Amino acid sequence: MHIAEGFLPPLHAAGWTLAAAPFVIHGGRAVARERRERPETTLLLGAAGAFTFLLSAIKLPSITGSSSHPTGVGLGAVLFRPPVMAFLSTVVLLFQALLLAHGGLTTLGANVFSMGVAGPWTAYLVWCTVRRVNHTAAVFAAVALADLATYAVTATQLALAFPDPATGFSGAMAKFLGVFAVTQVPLAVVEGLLAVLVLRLLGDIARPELERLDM
Amino acid sequence: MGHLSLAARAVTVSYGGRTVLCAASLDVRPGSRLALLGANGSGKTTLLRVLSGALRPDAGQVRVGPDALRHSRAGLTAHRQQVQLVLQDPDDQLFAADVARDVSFGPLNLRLAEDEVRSRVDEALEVLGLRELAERPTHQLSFGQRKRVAIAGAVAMRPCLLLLDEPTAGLDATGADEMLTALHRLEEWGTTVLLSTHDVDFALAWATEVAVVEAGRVLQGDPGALLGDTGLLARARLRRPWVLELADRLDVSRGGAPSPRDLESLVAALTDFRV
Amino acid sequence: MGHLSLAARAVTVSYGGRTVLCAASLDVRPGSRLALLGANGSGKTTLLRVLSGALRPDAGQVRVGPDALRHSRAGLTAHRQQVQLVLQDPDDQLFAADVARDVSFGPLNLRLAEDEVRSRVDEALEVLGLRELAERPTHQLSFGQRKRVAIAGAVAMRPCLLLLDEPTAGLDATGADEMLTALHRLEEWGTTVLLSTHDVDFALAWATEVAVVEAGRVLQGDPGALLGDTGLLARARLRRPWVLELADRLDVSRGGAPSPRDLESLVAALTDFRV
Amino acid sequence: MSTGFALDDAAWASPWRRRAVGEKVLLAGGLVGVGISLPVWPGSVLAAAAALAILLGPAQVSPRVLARSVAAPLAFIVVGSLSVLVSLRWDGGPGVAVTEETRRSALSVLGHGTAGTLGVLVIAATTPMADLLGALRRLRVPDACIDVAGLVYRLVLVLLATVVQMGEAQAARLGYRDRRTTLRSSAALGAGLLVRSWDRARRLEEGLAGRGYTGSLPSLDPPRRTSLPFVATSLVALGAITTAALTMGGS
Repeated sequence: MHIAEGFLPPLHAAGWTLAAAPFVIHGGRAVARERRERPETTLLLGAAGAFTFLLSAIKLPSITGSSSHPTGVGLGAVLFRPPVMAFLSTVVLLFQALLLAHGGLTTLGANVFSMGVAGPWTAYLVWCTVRRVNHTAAVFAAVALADLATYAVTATQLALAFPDPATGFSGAMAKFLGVFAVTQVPLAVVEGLLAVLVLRLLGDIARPELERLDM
Repeated sequence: MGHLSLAARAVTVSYGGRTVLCAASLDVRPGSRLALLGANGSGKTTLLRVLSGALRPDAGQVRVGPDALRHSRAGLTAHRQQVQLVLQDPDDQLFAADVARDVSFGPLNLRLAEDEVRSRVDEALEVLGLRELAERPTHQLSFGQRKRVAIAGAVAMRPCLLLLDEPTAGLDATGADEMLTALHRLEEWGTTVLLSTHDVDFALAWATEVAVVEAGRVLQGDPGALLGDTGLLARARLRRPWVLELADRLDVSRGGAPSPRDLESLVAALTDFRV
Repeated sequence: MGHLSLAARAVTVSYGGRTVLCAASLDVRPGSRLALLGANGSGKTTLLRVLSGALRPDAGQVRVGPDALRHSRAGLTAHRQQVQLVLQDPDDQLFAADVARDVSFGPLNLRLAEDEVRSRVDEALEVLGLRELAERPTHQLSFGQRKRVAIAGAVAMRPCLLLLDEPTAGLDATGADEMLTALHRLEEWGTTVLLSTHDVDFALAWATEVAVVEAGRVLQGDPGALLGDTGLLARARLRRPWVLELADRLDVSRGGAPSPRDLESLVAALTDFRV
Repeated sequence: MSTGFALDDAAWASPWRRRAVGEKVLLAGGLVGVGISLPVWPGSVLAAAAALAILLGPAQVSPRVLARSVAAPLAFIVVGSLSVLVSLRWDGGPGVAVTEETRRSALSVLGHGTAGTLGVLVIAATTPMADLLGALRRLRVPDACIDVAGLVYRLVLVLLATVVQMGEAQAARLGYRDRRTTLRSSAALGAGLLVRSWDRARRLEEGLAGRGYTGSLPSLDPPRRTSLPFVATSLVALGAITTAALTMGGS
């Protein structure tokens, strides 16, 4: 769920940009450091970014009738870790804004915060906690909760920008959560299932690569 | 396998402002060996995708027997059980860890019973000469073997008609021979094959009928006639098959004899000629 | 460009337990046109990678002029300014969004000044006939154009010797003609070209010398002689060029005349013969 | 099979492609800034109209590409505006209402969103990604980051055809027949895509090593000169919109 260009008031857009900036800079530094230590990672990171971008182009089975696409951030965070995902998500969101007109430039910060920071960190924390109990459950929960976190943060961003005149923030939150629940809640479930299947298949066809990623 | 005739009628397709096919028509007759010829980018693959139902043309229609193909979900599901397209790059079509599992993908989607799936897989591997490779991981196979596995995946759907995009491209002599053997087996087995190629020598030797894609249109006819037509070939950016070129230069077919199709018939014609 | 001779001396390479090259030797003489022939998987690419320095052989050495190639960083840096390898799939070497940017990569790595880089890029695009495509996005080019861009990227390093892996594979007639023109320009320009191919007809027509990779070894010699040797060709899983096959079947070269290399010389020989 | 993205193709083919990135960013950024920060009437409307006129006029973007590009963001903007339009009450049982105030803010967000989206398209449809990344490099964004972004662009385009063909091949074998097979096929597509991405990266690394690759991916940007008339015209137009908005909006 990308907030379109111009949808957020300028002050809010600037605020979210500032909020996302430390994470993106941290991710960018991590990328630069990786490259100094292991030059070959530049290409692997490029591949990871391309994968994340293209994963979001795959059409998922519809449950409610409306078609949806995976966000890719949950699986990306599990595979590539949140700091790198903060950077890669910024690149992917920038490309989506300019190549597909999804999202925007002034709203890039807000979108990075929900999809590149909140989503991946949620996924990673859930993954680290639950994987000790059950691997499959951990993948499902990490990815599904990453999507729900992204959706909740986006609703919060919108509710802060457009509080309801009668009921304020809480009313607005209810509206935005309600309106986008139709697409976002089924998406979380389906993307969670998808991630489980993808990792299972990767175990069959790409074990060495997964081991390199410490999976 | 049945006797399905498939045709494109006045099909027009444009991508990003460029018209790739312009009122192109093609008839695929059951039992024929049809080679679709054209330079890279001429629209061969586009036409195959239209015939397979993967691409809906901007105008014109695809006819299956007496009926027009419907691009509804049900229409395509039915169509795909009769017509299968195999694309050029096998790596875009193989997903599973090993050969047998990959070939079983289609039959499983047909909701067949497990026994039936197994027998379909065995049968397809047999026809393509891949029996010994059934349990091998796909990434360990050679390029030519992977191409045949991709075809086996389509054959396991038991289509009447198989559309192959450049099945011999990138193969060395051994790989090309194995592919040719597989094509002959498919024919014996009752499957009609339409293939695209830019190898005019191969098309002349193999096909009973050729179709040349040129400037968005399709010209269909006898291999010897179309592939001997220097004007058409130049427009289609194809060269003349060397057998025909040589026959022409040596003035072999003066007497109205049928034009040679391969080395053997050329040698025969030249020997006749000298006697 | 200089006159560099390059050689592999008793090179052995194994991957995962399989010996791909076994005491293979090859001499690349400056100014020759050398075609390296072999079936898919025979070790052609491996030999090219050894010659380029990308792969260090398990035994044997690569000789550059009178010296042995050192696989140190400095040794390889020096070697790559003289010998450049272009891989079969252009997408394995093209990383930039447009043609000129991509070709500038090598010269920039040589730490040349910006003006010098620009003139190298222009020169390389000129030689490969890509001038009008300089600002075109890489992904919009045809396969044949991308192949030539990959070669331009190597040419911009101004090597004396260019190793091309399957430069004509996958090209249609037009693409192959453009590649051939580019090869001739490179020769005029003083670059020695060694290319690998499994197209025996093309090798016979183009090369002044051929080398056949078979069972891990390399046999080097005259194109007419090696490509006429049915025993060797069978072992190497190659077929005989059709010109030689036909000349043989028609008993053309009885009189010890040089074997024909292409359609023209075959027609000439046949015409002589009939008179 | 399309070779890329409609907007990106438009940017590569744009008559403004050889303009300096800075001047296009000034114009597009100005239009976005004016379009989202001024009162909707007439600020956003004028900015949107100017962006539309530029896109369809001198920038020669095809109306079809433009219509398709704005469809997705417009859907979000409309749904979002409708949510703003409706006010939610708790007291005395939940209920909804549309007031003058909500109508005004819904129109405002609709106008700002539309103007902003069109403004961004002015840069997106005239400037290839490579030029934008080159400009970011000149702005001292670290090389490592620009290199990765450039690779993402190239690999996306290399792998795009693969994704399309993999999906079609699965569909041909009835892989998208129902929900269950769709989920399985999508997963196979995702896994296959990751393997192909890694494979591409590994092969590219080897391919570039021979060209002197040691970790960084320098390339030479084409020389571009800033056009003063373009900059001046842009500033005058932006100034005119701002003035009009501030004077007319007051009345």
